[in-house]
Amino acid sequence: MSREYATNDWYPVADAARMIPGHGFTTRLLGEPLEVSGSFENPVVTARDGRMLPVQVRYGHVWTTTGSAPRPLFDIAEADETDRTFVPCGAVQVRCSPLRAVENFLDIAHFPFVHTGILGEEPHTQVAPYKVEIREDADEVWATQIGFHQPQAAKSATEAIETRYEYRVPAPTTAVLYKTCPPKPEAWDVIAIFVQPVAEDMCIAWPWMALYDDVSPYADLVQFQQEIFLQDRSILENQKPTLLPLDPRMEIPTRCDLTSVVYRRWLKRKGATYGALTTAA
Amino acid sequence: MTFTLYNYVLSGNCYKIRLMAALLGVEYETVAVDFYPGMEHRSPQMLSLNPAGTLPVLTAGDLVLTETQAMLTWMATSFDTSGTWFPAGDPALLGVVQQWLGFSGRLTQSAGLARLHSMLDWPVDGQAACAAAVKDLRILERHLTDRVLEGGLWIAGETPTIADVACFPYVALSPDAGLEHDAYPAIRNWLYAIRGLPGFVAMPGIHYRHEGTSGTNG
Amino acid sequence: MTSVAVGLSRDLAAKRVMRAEVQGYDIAVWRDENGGLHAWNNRCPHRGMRLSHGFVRDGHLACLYHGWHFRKDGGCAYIPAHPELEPPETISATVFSITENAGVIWVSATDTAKAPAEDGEWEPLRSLSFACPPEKVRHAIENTPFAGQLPERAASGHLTAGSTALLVHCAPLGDAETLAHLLVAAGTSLAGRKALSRWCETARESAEAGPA
Amino acid sequence: MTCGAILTLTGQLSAESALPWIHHRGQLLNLAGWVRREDDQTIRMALAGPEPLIEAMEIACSLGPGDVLVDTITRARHTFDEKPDTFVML
Repeated sequence: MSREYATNDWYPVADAARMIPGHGFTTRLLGEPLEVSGSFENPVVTARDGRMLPVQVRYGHVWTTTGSAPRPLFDIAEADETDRTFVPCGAVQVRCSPLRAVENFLDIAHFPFVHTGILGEEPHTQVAPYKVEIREDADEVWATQIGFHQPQAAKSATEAIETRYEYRVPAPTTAVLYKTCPPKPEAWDVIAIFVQPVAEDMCIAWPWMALYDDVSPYADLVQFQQEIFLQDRSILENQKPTLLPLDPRMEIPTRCDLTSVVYRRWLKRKGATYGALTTAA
Repeated sequence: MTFTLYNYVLSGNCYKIRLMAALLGVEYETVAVDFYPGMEHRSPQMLSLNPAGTLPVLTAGDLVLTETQAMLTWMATSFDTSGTWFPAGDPALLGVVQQWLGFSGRLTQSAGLARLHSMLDWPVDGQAACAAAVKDLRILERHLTDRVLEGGLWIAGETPTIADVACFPYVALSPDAGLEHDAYPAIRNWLYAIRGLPGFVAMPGIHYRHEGTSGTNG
Repeated sequence: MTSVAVGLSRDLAAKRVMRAEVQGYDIAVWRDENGGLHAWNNRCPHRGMRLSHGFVRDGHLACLYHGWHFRKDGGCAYIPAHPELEPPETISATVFSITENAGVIWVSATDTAKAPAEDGEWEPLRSLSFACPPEKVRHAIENTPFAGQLPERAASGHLTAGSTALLVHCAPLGDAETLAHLLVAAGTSLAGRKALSRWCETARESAEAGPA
Repeated sequence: MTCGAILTLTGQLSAESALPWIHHRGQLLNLAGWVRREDDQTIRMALAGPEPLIEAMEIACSLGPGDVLVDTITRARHTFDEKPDTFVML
């Protein structure tokens, strides 16, 4: 593992709108405790040694970094489109590597078995070929031209549709999904998972959405996403080994696992190995 | 529509009502309540409906129910034409059913809290909740083992009752808190039997059996 | 003795899967529709998901994550994401040796599984978990009076207390737990079985109460 | 004649683990053909087998063992004069 690479990324540590002055709390990042306090306008994150860490509020969350030369936080342009509904979905703790949480988010072949009746259903299990690339200019992984039969692609969906997907990995612990928006076919819904690496084998996932849906009640939108993520949680806690293997010797990836493999290759190339197993498992 | 459920999708107690309705084949309406992160169950609107600030809440006309066990009793007596889910005519059996309905409330406070702590970092003593959950799992395993020795399977009598529905969710979800079922064979077989009941619905953390090719339970 | 008791035959019906630990290995134990038993490394070779969370369909054990199906010999039979592909026989779950005798299931991760020969007729009582190592379980069981008298160990290994006979097989579960599989002499009454079940709970109290 | 594919890997491939790793993967996927090292930066293999398994080979090799770094992987058609029945390291 390399902690060093990881220290220079930004991570979510709080839901910005739920910061209450006078009610600070403790959390952990990359194995170290942090104190989060202050308010939405002025959040404060303090390291164990008393050092005040850099802070920014983006995508509904408070972000911080512990490194001395942080890379800029990635941009999600849709976050500035004011006609979207922005839905932070809280924080869910998972006993798994932060990288496994991201990898699972990039996977479609599990939909019929884990998200039965919502994101997939038998016999529609076939995964058609799609494209995955590392975009060198942006240093991001992109998977495009993905299509999948979905019984209920979104809260706003009224019938099963052939959903189109694009995945983007702008940082090792973030995945962004651009997905067919049932009520507005010319636009994409944006669903992201921001992962706070608590330790190499423990993470907190902060799902966040930027949707076009002016029909569904807000609570329905939150619960739709929570239902899906919590279906994944029991899978994530039962994958072995706990860390994400960068050598696939013990696994058998096929074409439908291409995003997973390119993601791992990208991590390996960058040395972004916090939460990864770098020796042959 | 027969009733309205104020619902939170990750709540084991709300799931009891969804499961019971599915098993009875009853249609109903839901109102999503943003329990987490929104804490909407403590909103003035929800508190005026249920001053205890808990979920679920069930309304049917002027009737407002806020205790899960009361809801299950009301549903079974209102919609179960077979009369088996709430065996009102058999005092001894009914006593056992009520006994385990009471126990299901303990499970909410033990395995339910342990799960909230592990999953959502709920501010409770996670270790104490886990220890209490182990104690409760052992109590249920003991009872279900006795039932197996008697040639039975369900918590009370020869058919499933609302006591099975009431105890099912937080036991089935205990692995969410790291409390696996490896050491509890009677519990495992009972959970599996409930997952095989006609009309069964899943929730996050509790999967369909997938044994038939139609995907869910077919 | 390299075989480990993982459960009572009664408690694993056809088409059921359970998890066990044998000699440090995490194992998925399942029974097919014909009653045949299978013990595999508890890890789908595709992406490492525990197979004990899977389901039995069409005589196969399938992984819950992506639905890969594995035949009784461990070979991969079907990959749902590539329905047209006939998977090669080289893609396989790792298979261990399993057997059952006298109502108990035995697995070995290193050898051919063997069940001990048992004297007499035995019927399943229950599997009971103890939050302490096997030695403490055995000690507590031998030192907890049943119906007023201490159990005695018969030459063939089972315990007797008066007219009651009990067979106990202990196996570690994790670092700090023991799963004890208990059987009673055939013909023991229901009241007798329940009394023995209470007695082993009392033994557990005493096993867990002692110093760690 | 049997149709198959030639895969050419380039990158930091000098590690001794590279060829045995690829050989193991080829056997795991029940592919036939051969693999050989061209130089420290190039490994080439010829594969015969079902298309999804050749794709699986390509995907696994793009990640490879921990101590190699694959930069590019290219694929060309290949015709075996005789159908190979094993996968060999040349």
